[in-house]
Amino acid sequence: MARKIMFKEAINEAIRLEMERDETVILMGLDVAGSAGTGQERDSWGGVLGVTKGLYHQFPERVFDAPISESSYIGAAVGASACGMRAIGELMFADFLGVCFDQLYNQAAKFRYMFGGKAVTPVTIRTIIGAGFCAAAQHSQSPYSIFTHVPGLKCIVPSNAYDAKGLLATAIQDDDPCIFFEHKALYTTKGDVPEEHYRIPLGKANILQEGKDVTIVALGLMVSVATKAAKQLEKDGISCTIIDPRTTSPLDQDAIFSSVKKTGRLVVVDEDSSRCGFAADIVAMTAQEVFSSLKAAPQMVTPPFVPVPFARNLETAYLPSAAKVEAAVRQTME
Amino acid sequence: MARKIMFKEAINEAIRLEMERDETVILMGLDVAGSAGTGQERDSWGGVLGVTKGLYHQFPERVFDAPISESSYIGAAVGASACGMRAIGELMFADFLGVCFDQLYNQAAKFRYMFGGKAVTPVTIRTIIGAGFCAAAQHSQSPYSIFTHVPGLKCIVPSNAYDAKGLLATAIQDDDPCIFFEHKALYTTKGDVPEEHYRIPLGKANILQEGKDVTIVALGLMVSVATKAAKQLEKDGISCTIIDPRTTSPLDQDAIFSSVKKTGRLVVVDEDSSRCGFAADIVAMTAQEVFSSLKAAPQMVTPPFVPVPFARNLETAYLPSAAKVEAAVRQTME
Amino acid sequence: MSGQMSKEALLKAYRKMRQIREFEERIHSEFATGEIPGFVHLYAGEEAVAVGFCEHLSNKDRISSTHRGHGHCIAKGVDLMGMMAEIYGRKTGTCGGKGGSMHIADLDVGMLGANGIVGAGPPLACGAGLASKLRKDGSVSVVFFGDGAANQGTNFESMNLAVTWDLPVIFVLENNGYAESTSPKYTARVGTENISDRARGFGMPAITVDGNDFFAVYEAAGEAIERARKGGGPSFVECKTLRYYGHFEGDAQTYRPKGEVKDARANNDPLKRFAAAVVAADLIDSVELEKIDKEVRAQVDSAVTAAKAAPDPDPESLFTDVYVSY
Amino acid sequence: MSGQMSKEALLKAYRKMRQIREFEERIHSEFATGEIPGFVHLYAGEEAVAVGFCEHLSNKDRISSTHRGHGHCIAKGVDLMGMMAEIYGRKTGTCGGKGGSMHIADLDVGMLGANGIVGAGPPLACGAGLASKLRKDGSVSVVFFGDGAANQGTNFESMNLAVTWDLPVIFVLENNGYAESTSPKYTARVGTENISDRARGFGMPAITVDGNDFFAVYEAAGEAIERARKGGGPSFVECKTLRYYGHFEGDAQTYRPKGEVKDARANNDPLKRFAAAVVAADLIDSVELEKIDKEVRAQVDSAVTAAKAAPDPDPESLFTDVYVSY
Ligand SMILES: Cc1ncc(C[n+]2csc(CCOP(=O)(O)OP(=O)(O)O)c2C)c(N)n1
Ligand SMILES: Cc1ncc(C[n+]2csc(CCOP(=O)(O)OP(=O)(O)O)c2C)c(N)n1
Ligand SMILES: [Mg+2]
Ligand SMILES: [Mg+2]
Repeated sequence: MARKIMFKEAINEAIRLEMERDETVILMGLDVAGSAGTGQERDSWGGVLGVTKGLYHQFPERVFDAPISESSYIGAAVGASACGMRAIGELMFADFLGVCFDQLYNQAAKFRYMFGGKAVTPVTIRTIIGAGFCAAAQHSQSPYSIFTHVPGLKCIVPSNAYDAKGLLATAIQDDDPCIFFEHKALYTTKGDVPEEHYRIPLGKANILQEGKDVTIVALGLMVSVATKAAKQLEKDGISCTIIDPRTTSPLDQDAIFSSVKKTGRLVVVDEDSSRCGFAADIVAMTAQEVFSSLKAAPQMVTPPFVPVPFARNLETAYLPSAAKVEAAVRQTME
Repeated sequence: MARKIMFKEAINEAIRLEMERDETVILMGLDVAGSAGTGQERDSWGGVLGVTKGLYHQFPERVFDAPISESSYIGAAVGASACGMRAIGELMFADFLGVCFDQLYNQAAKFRYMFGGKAVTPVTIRTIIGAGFCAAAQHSQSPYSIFTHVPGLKCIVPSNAYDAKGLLATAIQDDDPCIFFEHKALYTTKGDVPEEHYRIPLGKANILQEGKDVTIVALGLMVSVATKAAKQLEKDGISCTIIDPRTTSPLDQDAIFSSVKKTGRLVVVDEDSSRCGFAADIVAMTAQEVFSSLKAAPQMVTPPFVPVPFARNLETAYLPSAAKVEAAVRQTME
Repeated sequence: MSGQMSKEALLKAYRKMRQIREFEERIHSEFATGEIPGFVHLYAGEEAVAVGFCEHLSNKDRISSTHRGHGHCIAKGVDLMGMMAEIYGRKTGTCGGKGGSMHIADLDVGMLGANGIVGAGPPLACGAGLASKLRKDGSVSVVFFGDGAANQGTNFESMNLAVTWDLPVIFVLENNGYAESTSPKYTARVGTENISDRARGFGMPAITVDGNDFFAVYEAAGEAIERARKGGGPSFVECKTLRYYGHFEGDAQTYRPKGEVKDARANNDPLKRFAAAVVAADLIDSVELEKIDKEVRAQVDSAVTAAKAAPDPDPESLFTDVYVSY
Repeated sequence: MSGQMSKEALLKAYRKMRQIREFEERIHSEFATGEIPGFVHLYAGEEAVAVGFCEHLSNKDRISSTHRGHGHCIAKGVDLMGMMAEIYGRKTGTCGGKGGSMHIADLDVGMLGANGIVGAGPPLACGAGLASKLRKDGSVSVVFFGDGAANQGTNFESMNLAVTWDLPVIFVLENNGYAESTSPKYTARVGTENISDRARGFGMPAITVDGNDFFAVYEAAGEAIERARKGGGPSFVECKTLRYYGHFEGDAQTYRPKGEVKDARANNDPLKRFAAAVVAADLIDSVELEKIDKEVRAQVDSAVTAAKAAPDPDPESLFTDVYVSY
């Protein structure tokens, strides 16, 4: 039965259902329980933004608060997963990748290949991304491109509550290391989410709407930005296809290429850094693979090449907006 | 006066000259002295591949062997540089970025912006990249794309001894954080290098040859691969421009765009991972900015999306080769 | 009580502590109005630590700080007006509105920056200490960090590096008993009685003091800093203290025992203890302290008024200050 | 000498040590011919450590290893033929030729992998230990690392995590006095007499033993492993030893005192000391040991022959085994 619940509730539910169904699923991170052991468990934090609230209470033996030492506990999640567990490690903010990246970059991602196919490391890392809260340069980044860059990792960037639940369920049961990026601005957005357990496959894009003029590719929070722009453009008779790839690795290239073959125009909206990022990745592969279908220069709508600023007016100017997407689409129509 | 010296000697010389000219230049890393303090200084290692040999002997007070704890000593290089030094930190292999990335990603790169322009952090990080030595998945990567992705960092990927000396001299005296990537296969290659001190500006491409048919962009070791391919193609009357950007950030876009405007065709040869990498970056910006000049689909010649394999035959197949570049160029001519 | 402190020094220290307290209390109430953006972590309750150390330092000495950095900034002499404007995200802020609460820095006064990354400070402080050592000017660097941060690898590595390289770095642990919501009874659990024991294992002098007793902190700080200035290498000082507010503004603090803060405010407040001590010792008249309180209140008041009235950063500033040149 | 060891156990331990020695000596001479690709780090001289620990372990127990991993692999029961083929980069190698010397793993026998990243093993071992703890099957995990690696933040963090979570993890420091070229007199300099002192500061039992005395290692290992199996949490064992070859094959070893290895081979060799002890105690006849030596030599010989004759990996294997599914 579907109800409207919040994105963060959908994530909580996905974890809970997997933990109920599968004893090997464990959860670890900073404050993922919170106040565990103090006698106030019922009130426990459940992570810095409350996403895992209640899980410690239900599974006290499988939810672990960790000391602030991401390399050790993210590495432990990787190690436990190589030893038969399905560990979910929470990296509080993706901005913190720099203190623990090796355990994903050189360990989890490469075990299977280096060991000749003999390792299985079904670890899932959940992490918060995104700007928009004046959290400044070290708490607002969306570095999924860095992870997408790494063969051996799978990267998931859900854009709504329904997808979040289904994709996280899949990630947890997936036998490869998965990184699951949760945009903080989506946490309180609501969507129809079935109560039951369900899964959404990785590598299958969601086509939100089909249009004939321009293909817009957008991820995570940017999907809503793209949708808003498309609505506006429709008033002027410009019809857009909106593709939410849902996962950057594996990537549903087919969905993108076949759409561009129809529309001949591509705009990618991306919140990650503009250089060597996801937007460039999509534009480059499209240019290489379906060049002859392109009627106009593909456009990238990304933040400028600067750190995320603190002041609200600067941060607003920093982020891709519907207006910028509109302008980019119009440019492809000239 | 120019002599033929090796790439690694050119690097050594650049450091030595800067240390002679500027008392604030210091060097730190694992084994950068080596055997320092044992009474065998004259024989000291000078880094795992001998690049810094002799520097400890000449500057015993400014060359520091560090305990194996990259976050601490790379961070110390950053901190010392924010306090008036020009520290050169050696990250032995770029593959090890995962154990110390935060000090570059969130610290060095962002100080100036976050602090409203008041910080100057002239740190230089030297690091080894590249496959070709059967060093396998954790000692063969070329992750400059990850650093290029980060606003606030400058990235330098020299392709020959002359450039290495001039670019490193510039990097050390540059007031921004610079990451200097040294391909291990280049270390023993020789080139004409003046004895005197000189500098090569960052962000200025080297155009190795100008041709009318295709623009090839290649970095580091890939420059020689591209050159070899171009020679072969010339025999068939296909004439190539070869652009070595030298630095990925800042990037000499003008050189690339104006060449593509002439040739209408682009091939990027890159040793880094194929997803969200440097090749995609160049292709995407070219597709966006000079689309109308493009006569054919731009091509990326990169390794497959897999970790670097160990066995020699697999590693050879993994790497971009002149033959693959040739094929890509021919494809643009079809 | 530190016999060596002159009356002026005592008054200065008290003023600093009061500035921090007033600054934080005021931000707490202003934050509730919704006008202050971002994540804000308040230092109220821990004043004796920052001031106890920084009163030994000059602009040539450096400190590195944490997400809970306002107190360190004020103690080190960062301009309070600029700080408030920064926290409001204004053009007139210390960082031009581009950093915010978690990233206030002022290198001119030796403040290397608050930091949003837990454990990022210790390596930077080692670098600052190395610069001091090479300059041979007797300057030192002091790194503040919390009981949570004390578990971060960067912190252990840096203690080790400071010992190996014999650096003039003082590691100051602000043990307030919480890392966000996780209590020492569980997560922060260390295998030894005090976290300082763990530090001693690295081979440097390490002690634990009452971090709410200004004079205890001041004395321990003086000793450690003096040792470092004289080439005696690093030290570790654990200061046991308490934060009066939540981890960040907006924290419901469900994890805290009821009455913990109320009790501390009543019986273990660093400013009250300082005042009681200096008055009891007849060193300072309570009227003088009240005068400072009033002056500081006016100062913070005008900082808030000015911050609110200040303009937003110029739109173009989004693009500047990424590089010195590019 | 460990009274509890049966003759069979003694012979088995000796055979393992001899296998490691023979394997490494042979690779050393084969490497010189240029046929072995990549970076190779030899374990010869440190055999008593790997074997002293692994003789207490079953396949359910896990170890994590280092760049210098051959000895750990053999001790834990990884197939020697497969290992040799792997080091030669052959299709028949343990990892199909895709990993090489630095990445040999065999999860079926509880070997979590050699590792090219210094300090990467301890967090992984904590994860293995956590899995053991959750399974409640009494299994443990053992992590080997060097004196250089002992400085890495991941190592400190993991010791701390193991204490906090009370994990059945044994930290085994192989202190061979060198991290690449840097000697303990300089870089590896720690602030305490033994590195184990630093570990003790984390609040776990920590001792230092003669790592070339098989029986000393075996006993210390037994105690630590038993404690962990019974829920007594982590321990730390420092084993002082020496490597007989360079950091990697090709290292000119200019940093080493002359005669250091020669002296050790003559007077402090773990195999010789083992043999002398068991023979002197009349537990084993030296003829039996020589028989093992001969058998092992033949075994390693055939491993080399087979490896040389084995085919390269299939070209398609470049693309496989990145993901389970993609
Ligand atoms: C690398 C990293 N991990 C986690 C966080 C999130 N975080 C911010 S403050 C904090 C708790 C810090 O506790 P402590 O060091 O005791 O300082 P306190 O807040 O008590 O002053 C955490 C977990 C972070 N900012 N950086
Ligand atoms: C993160 C990281 N830093 C540096 C290296 C390079 N490196 C490989 S082995 C080694 C020395 C290790 O010394 P130790 O831990 O004592 O082990 P030993 O070689 O003596 O067995 C170094 C610095 C690495 N592989 N990974
Ligand atoms: Mg705390
Ligand atoms: Mg060693």
